Amino acid sequence: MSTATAPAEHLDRGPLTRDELAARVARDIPRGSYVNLGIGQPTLVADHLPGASGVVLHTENGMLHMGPAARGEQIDPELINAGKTAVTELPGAAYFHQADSFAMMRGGHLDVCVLGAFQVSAAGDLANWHTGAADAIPAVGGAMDLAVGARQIFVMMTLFAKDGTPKLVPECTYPLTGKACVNRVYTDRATFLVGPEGAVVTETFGISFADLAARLDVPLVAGPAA
Amino acid sequence: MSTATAPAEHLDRGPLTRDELAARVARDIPRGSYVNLGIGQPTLVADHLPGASGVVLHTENGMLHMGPAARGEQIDPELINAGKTAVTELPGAAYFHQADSFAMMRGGHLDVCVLGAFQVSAAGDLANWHTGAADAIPAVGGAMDLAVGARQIFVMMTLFAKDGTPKLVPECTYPLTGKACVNRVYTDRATFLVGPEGAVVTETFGISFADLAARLDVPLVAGPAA
Amino acid sequence: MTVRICDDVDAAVSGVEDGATVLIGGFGMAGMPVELVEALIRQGASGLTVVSNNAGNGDTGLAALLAAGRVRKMICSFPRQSDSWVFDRLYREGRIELEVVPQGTLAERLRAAGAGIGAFYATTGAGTLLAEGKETREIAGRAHVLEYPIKGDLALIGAHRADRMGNLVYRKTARNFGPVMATAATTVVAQVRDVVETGGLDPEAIVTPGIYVDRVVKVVPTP
Amino acid sequence: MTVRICDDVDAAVSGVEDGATVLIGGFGMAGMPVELVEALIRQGASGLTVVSNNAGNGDTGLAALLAAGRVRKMICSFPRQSDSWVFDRLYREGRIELEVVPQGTLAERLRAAGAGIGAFYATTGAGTLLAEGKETREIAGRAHVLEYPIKGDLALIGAHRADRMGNLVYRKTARNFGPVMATAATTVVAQVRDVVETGGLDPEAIVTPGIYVDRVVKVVPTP
Repeated sequence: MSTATAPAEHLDRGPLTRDELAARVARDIPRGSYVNLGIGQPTLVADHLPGASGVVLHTENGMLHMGPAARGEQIDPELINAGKTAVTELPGAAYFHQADSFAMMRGGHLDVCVLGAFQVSAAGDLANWHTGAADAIPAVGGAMDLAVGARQIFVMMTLFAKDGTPKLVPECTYPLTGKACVNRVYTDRATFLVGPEGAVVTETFGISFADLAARLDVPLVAGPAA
Repeated sequence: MSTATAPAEHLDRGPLTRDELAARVARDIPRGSYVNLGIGQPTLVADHLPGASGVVLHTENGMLHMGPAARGEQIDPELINAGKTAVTELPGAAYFHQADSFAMMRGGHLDVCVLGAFQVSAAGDLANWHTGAADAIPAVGGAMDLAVGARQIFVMMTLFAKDGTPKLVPECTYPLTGKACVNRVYTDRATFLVGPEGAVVTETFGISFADLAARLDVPLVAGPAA
Repeated sequence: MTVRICDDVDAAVSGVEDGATVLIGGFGMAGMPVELVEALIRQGASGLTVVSNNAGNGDTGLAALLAAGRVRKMICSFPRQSDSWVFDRLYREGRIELEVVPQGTLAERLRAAGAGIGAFYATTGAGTLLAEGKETREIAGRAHVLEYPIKGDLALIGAHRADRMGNLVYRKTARNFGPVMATAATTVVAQVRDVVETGGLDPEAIVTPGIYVDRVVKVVPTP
Repeated sequence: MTVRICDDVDAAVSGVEDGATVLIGGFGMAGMPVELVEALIRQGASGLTVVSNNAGNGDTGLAALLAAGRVRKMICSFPRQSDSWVFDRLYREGRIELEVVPQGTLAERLRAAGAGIGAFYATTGAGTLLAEGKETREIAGRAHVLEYPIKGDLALIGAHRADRMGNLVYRKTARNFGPVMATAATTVVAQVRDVVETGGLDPEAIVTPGIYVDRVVKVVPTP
């Protein structure tokens, strides 16, 4: 069981589902934050942010206060998100060009950015743009800008790859997106703080802290839920 | 009299008046140009640009297509030029902020800028922001940005200071605004091209080329009107 | 100098030389000046360097220019997309050069070209593959990479509406790269849905002032 | 984080600490947030560094702040004006420090602070007194000066209208330094003539998105 200085071990359940994980990330986004949700899995977080949260979503292709996905007659090919999906506009939205949009990001004005990852190191290095495969066509988009730009970077991923290898690692083996940029890592099995002091486990799901430590190559500190 | 390779010597008249000088400068501004007129004497040039010239005036405090000075009920304290005088807006005007306004200037998008000067060197160095006097309060405004930013810099000044010393000089003795930035110099006594090849006289007013050369410390080349 | 309102897209892209650097607006298809790119294919210039956020979608627009073999090099942030098969094939066949630039650095390098900035230091990319060979410097305790401007000979952009002075407004997220690219090229061509009389746009809401625009052409959207 | 709509200008400038760097918008009196500056005088912070294009006009606003002896250093492009007698006297008496920055470099250094640019190279000022002691480099055959960001603890700006999310629009040439200063300070306070409901501003015409604005206060202009 958890104590004041130990992580909450949720052993009465299995790993988080994708939706549960998105809800868990959403819970840690402060009310009224300006937030960028990376393409792919992080976009699910939007579904778990209540309207009353006052969270304003930024999309790096040039918009603040993006609304939910567009449906039917709402679809407008000139109103899309960074994943090039049709979205909607909420009251109070603003449009701006790419240099202004990335100035906003790179200048540290976004409170939180939620990104997917191939690997995160215990020190907070992020690898999410390139598998390093010789035949891969490199494509970075806004990933490197987001990695250095937001005040807090949350990573959202499964803790283990399909082949069972951990994605929280001592050192990233894939090409880096950014160095020492990630603050928190949310996975289906556990949540972590990462940074100069290494990885702190704040919560586990369907696995004990001891079992988790045994499956990762990273020294883990047991910490209280943040 | 002028020949194909000599300047036009207008000996049947005296020096240009301020208004004649402004008209002379205006004549050399290509139709449809985007132009910034520096504060002070260069603002007179606007009165000599016919509406049909299609010239669009930029004011560095954030506007394109500035109109004539505002009078009476037109006066709006939020519609001013760089000299902080109330002006008007012409159809097709656009407003922008300071960083965008100077990006426009520094990026070389203005065709011509007309500036006053304390001194210009034969190589095109400009001194127009600081007399160098020990007790002067330095104030540069947009002068240094204009000096390096426009595609062509025209200087408009009297050729001699009140004490008779020439303002077209071998080397500026006043602190510089910009190095090798001036293309043409329009004065009450003569017009010049300046640059890496030195000063070329293109026209004189009430003084012969020979007399002019005798009064300046700068080697002069006699050239045709540009 | 004064903008030219062109009668058709072919007139609007005349004079492009082989080997030119062409900036093409758009993020995916939003803001992509498809008809101008198609006119550029007919115009015939080859050996081009194209700067655009993506490397073409489907078989039209930029993808068609690539398929026609006119592009020597792509500078973009995100070539790989679900429908970028034309670029993917050329790249795998070694028939096109690729420079991948982070999206914010791409936008800022274009802005720098337009704003007369000689170079700038950015944290983006520091310590990654994309900073290899670039000058770096520690500023205020953070690693920065020195980045240089990207200037175009030609920019092709899609805007919403122009007036007869070439002032432009955009629509929603189709604004994207248009405004920065308009500042960064020697010749800037905008395709718009509508040309209104001068004075018909709100001076407070103009995004690209006409000073940046050389040619405007109205393209009626195909429904 | 969420903007706060303040009831009065005193609430809007609360918490300023001695020694703070304060960015003050305006070009002359256009866009100058006079009432916020007067509230800053009442608030009492001293030893301030003030960044503004000019160094005060007449006896109100910034000039009054200077006259109250609260400013240790001015960073501006053009202190000397026909009605800058307060600054002129303090400067001649050696009671205020002055850093003169070319106007475009001032705007660009503020933008750099807001945009996360560590430093940039500009041609402005190269070879002049104002480049003395600064790093220079030749780029593309032209001398450039390395310039660093100017970041504020507080920005006081005057805008035309806000909505309840803090989105701002300006009016005519009163826009000037407001939008760049709004990006460059830790706490940004805007005085506006009117606060409209969220959704009451055109999303295409918003100049300063609310993300940059911390506090808004409505100030009814004195007729």
